[in-house]
Amino acid sequence: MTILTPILILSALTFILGLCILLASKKFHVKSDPLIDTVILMLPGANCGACGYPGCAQFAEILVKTRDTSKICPVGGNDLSYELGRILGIKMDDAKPLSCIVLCNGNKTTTKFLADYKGIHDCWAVKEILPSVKQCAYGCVGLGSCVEACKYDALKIVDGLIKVIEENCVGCGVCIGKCPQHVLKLTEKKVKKYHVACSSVDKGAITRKYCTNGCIGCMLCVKACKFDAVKVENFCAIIDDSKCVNCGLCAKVCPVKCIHLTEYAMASKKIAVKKTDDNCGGCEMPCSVKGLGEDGTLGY
Amino acid sequence: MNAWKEFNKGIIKENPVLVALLGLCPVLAVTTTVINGLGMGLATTFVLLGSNIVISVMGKFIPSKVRIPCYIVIIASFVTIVDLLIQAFSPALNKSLGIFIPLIVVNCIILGRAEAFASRNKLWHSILDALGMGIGFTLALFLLSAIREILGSGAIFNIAITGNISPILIFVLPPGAFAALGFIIAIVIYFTKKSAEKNKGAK
Amino acid sequence: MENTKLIVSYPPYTKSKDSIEKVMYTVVFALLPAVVAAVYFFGLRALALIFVCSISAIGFEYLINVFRKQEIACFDGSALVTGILLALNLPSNLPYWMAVLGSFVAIVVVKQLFGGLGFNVFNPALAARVFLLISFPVAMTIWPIPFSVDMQTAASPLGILKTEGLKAANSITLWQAFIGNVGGSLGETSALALLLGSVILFWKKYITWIIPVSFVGATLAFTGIFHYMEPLKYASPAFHFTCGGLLLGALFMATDMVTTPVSKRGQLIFGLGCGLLTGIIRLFGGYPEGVSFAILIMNAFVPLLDKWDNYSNGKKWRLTKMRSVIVLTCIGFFSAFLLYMTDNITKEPIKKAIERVKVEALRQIFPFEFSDKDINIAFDKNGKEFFEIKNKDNSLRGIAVETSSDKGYGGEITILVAVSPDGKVFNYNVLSHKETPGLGNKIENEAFKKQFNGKTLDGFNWKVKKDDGFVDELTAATISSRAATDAVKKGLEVISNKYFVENKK
Amino acid sequence: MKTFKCGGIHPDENKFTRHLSIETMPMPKLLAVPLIQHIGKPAALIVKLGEQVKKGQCIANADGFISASIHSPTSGKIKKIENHPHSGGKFVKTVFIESDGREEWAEGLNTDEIDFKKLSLEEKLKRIKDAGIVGMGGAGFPTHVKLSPPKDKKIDTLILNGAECEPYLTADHRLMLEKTDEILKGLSIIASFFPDGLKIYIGIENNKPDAIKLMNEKASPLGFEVVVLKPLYPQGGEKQLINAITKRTVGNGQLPFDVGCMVNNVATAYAVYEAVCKNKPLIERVLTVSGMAIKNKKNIKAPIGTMFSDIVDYCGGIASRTMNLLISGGPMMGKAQYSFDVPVIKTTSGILFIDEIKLAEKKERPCLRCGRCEEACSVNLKPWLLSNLAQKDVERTLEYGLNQCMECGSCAFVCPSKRDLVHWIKYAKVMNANIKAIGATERQ
Repeated sequence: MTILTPILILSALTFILGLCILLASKKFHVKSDPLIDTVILMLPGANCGACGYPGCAQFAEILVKTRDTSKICPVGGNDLSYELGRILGIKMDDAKPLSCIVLCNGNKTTTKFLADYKGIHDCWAVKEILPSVKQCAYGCVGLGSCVEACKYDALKIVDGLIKVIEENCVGCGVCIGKCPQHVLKLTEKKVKKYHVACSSVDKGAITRKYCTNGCIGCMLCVKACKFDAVKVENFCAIIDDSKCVNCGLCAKVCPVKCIHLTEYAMASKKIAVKKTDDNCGGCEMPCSVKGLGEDGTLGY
Repeated sequence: MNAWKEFNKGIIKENPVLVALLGLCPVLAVTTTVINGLGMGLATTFVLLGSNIVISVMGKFIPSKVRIPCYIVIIASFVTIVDLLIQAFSPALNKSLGIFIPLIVVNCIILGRAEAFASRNKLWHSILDALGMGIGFTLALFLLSAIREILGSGAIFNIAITGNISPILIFVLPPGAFAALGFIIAIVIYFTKKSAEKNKGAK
Repeated sequence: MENTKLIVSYPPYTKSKDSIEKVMYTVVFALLPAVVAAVYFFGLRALALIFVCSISAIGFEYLINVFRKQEIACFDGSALVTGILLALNLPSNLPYWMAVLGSFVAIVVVKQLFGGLGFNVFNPALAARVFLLISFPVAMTIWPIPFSVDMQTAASPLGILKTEGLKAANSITLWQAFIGNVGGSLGETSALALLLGSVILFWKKYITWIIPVSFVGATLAFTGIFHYMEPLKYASPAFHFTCGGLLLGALFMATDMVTTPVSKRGQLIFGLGCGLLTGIIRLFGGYPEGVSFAILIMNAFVPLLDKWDNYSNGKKWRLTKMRSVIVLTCIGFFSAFLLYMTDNITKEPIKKAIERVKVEALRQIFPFEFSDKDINIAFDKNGKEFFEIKNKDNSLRGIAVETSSDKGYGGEITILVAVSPDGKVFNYNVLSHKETPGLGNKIENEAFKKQFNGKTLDGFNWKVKKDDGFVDELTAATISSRAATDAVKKGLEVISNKYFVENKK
Repeated sequence: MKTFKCGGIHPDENKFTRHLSIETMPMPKLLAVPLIQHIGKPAALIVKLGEQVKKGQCIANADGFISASIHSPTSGKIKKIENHPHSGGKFVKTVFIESDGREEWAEGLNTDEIDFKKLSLEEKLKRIKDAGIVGMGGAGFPTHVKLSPPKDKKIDTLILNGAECEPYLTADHRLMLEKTDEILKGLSIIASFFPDGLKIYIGIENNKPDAIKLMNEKASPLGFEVVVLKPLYPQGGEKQLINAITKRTVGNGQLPFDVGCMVNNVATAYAVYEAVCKNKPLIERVLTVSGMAIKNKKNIKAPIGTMFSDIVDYCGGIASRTMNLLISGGPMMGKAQYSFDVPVIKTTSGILFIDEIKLAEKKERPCLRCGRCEEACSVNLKPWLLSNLAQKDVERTLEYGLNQCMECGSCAFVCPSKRDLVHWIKYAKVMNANIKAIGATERQ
């Protein structure tokens, strides 16, 4: 009979405790919308603020409450929006993933260094004693204040100049504010993308003195572009993303090779482009030949 | 076959002690000699296996509100079984392990695996996971106790090997345990990071 | 002009000639007297040990620099200082492999793992010594005697103090200990060499004077207090000053810049803390030498001390502002000292006074006269005190005993009961009571006391009338009366057990 | 000998040029006059390209309350106006004037001396403002703003700063020896702006005994008291000088007139004299050319806008080929330059040519927490803590008195690990200013 007592005790104990749990779970029930938690779990959680909200939690809350299809998490990009849409039962707009570009190409070969700088390796610190480490006072100083700020290690210093690693860059824009020279810019992530790698506002003659491929404001690219996507403001060319179709003509005509092409195959396939009848010569084959998608997007 | 992956992850990639840092109190306290370490490891593996089997079988019936008490009761019963077995068959081990056998009940690995894995996966995977985790745990215990015994008391399996060189006593004492465990974990992290970088680079 | 390559950095451009190398090699220079003393007392083995420690320290630092791909900084002197300090902490007959292991722990584990020079929390040499002390308790606590050829060993003065007590430790004359002619680790023994070496460091301001002074001061004060309290049990502060690692710790270990607070106020607290802990460990702790543990414990507090001082919004604090704390501690110290002295002086007279009171009480309760000589104090099995009054022919005229009862209204009542040799109560006298004045204190009146006269233990029912006993209780003070009766009864019982039972046997 | 209460360091003085008298430099061909040579907003240009200007003619007016007007140092043609390197380290709009050699003064300027007592206060202040006088000690704060403190602040002490504690520099020392009367007149002009019953001191460091003797003879009859100061860097700082002479401490965020004091540099007093008595604008200044790497060291009076390259030619050229440090100002608070075509401006107190061998492999070593920088700091800060916080959590540096730091460089001087303490503190100031600016824009 000695087996009976432990069984009795154990089952009595578990019975009573079970009752207590039941009571407790009824009394302390917390109403919380499980949907918000699931959305938070899906978001990248970097709290980078690229979506305009201080953190992923607030973004999730507002997204669930307002079910506003225009809310986009650039870091997550299209596939995250697609997932969110499926859960919230709405069709999210296309998230235009962004990525960062450097408006300067002044590395060791193309520009001369001003002086032998011996101090703190930080762009802001240099600006206190020198216009810049390089002779061009407007270009990238190249000491990596932005590299430290980037959480996705998408920026790297390559012989004195910042280089963007397209795969890692999620377009959160934290690095933009960290650059004293404001040479970093967020643009749409495209398969092919052209940008002017210079931000020197000096006259051409002066720019050529300290940088071999700085923009000298010769306006050739403005004339060459058929979609008037390029314009020159105080001696420096600027490409307007919305109009540019990446035909690459401006890059061909630029005498100082200052317009750079960044290729990124992984970008989303849908690229909007206006059909043009004549062959602009930018990409290798005329538009009419290439299989244009029904919504007028290039097929590659 | 991802079954092999289930088994394998417990040993190195997600070793409960060296990577997930679970169940550290028995690891630190018991590993003064290799025999203790192995004894503890096997006892825990047995309990882990048993509880994983029962929980994965009954996974559906246990209502989520009372799942933790149920798991604890199941685990506790297995622990008492192990305790009785050890008392019966190797009293010496029982004396040296002492309080740490009943303490297996609150060992985080068992409840962790039960909660995170067994209650959600099929029986076969739970068994593999339990075995993997158990062996990983025993491996860690063996490693730590080997170091502590060789350095601390100059012996292995209680047979003296270092002759007249006086052993480094600190490894038998708690500070030595913490230091040794710390070093092992550091080395594991160093290699996992390196291999991660290698295949990330390769990709 | 263009060919000159101008270097641009932020002002200032002239810098003082001070550098890490200069600081560290000056410390090494300051350690030389101690090294010479060690070699003088312990022979060439000491020099070999110092050499082994230094070389392995520098070697390990070099390996770490190579492994971490840093630029080689192992010759900046900090590794050398750690090596020498570690060696000075070891007994001269320590096996070489243990010394190398100690250097490994000091440089690799305690210093480099925490981030290298400037980031380590614990003093590397000291932490390594504690590691060795715990790992090899035997090898680290037998100290060869100076000038002994065949490495005869004996315990250090502090070791003797801890194990055999003060008498054995006093055999070492203070002057011998001061010079260094006494067992101990290489650097600990000769206090003179250490003081000599530290003069250059104070002069060049490489160490602050606050930590050594407050450290040694606190230790001496702490041990001094206990020495005054029981000179037999605790060694004198001078002994503590010359023996053991106090000076080596205070002058070279506790003043290591990296592991001590930066601000003056932090340093003062650090020093006092170290001193206190050393005192506590030396007098009451398990290990004979407390300096190493004290400094390591205080090292752990350094970030806190810094944070506390920084938090005062960077206001530079001068010693005067700490006046309030210093004044308070001084007052505490002196009042304690004063109290102690007065207690010391008045201890004897108080004892005599108590005796006199007791004798007075005895006179009151015994009907017959007797002189002081007749009183004889006897003790029973469990140490209870009995006052026996003897006749000329040494026969017993009366016995008195002090008993108490805690059933009193206000608390405990202690009385002195006088009984005749044949067990009859003469009288009793209340020594102390807390009964309510005017009611309970009537138990001291003759009228109430007379009732007990002539009563014996077994002849009467020792209770108050209310509980049908023979004692008629005081009105409205029944509890006090009961307590008094109970006390007298207890006295009778004790006396009867001692005297009458033995007689009956 | 008096000195300030806590901190201070003893750099070796290297005052090689203390015995050389001031030489006036010939007018160079091309002058580059930057539009910002003072604290405050840059001056607004009022001349056009190619215009003919006369010597002393105002080419840029003060723009706003805290600003100073700029004058042409010579007569000639405006050759070009463009961004040009500036000794402060930034590109600044600079007016290039090609001198025609006639040195023809604009009318009404450079009159012979008149008695300043006859002029009214407004007249004197207007002349100082029009002459573009700024503090010549190194800060460059417009003097006319300084001479009109807020009404509620009562000034009871005026101090003439002749301390010149920076190593190498001897310009003030020579000025005190050679222009003593003019300086004292300038000082009494400044004193006339404040109610009488004003205590006036002249603080001179003990390493200039001849200046002290001369000043004593000339100043005591006028009622000015000469105070001998202990040669301790940074004795010349405003807060330190006030503390040394009047034992008052200028607290956190306070200005000298909060404690009733006014400090002016010796050169400023001389410039005030020339502006008020001779109606001469500030178009030239005395500066020391020194350092091991220059052929012959000199004290020269050079026109504002002279290029360093012209001064190098005038002083005999570079002595050593391995010269790697060109400093505008003193070695403690001056700024290293990266090119020789940088102009002299109103606040350039010296040009140093140094051949520092060890500077090439200067590397920052870990902080030993030795606490020497804390002892050296004369405003009770903790430089080691500020520089650590600047790297980790910039905003918390404000709590530990970041804005009290005047970057005198004492901490970086004494640091055995040669850490860039002052640079990190300046970095912290800049980042905090950014954070505040971003905060402000967000609030709008």
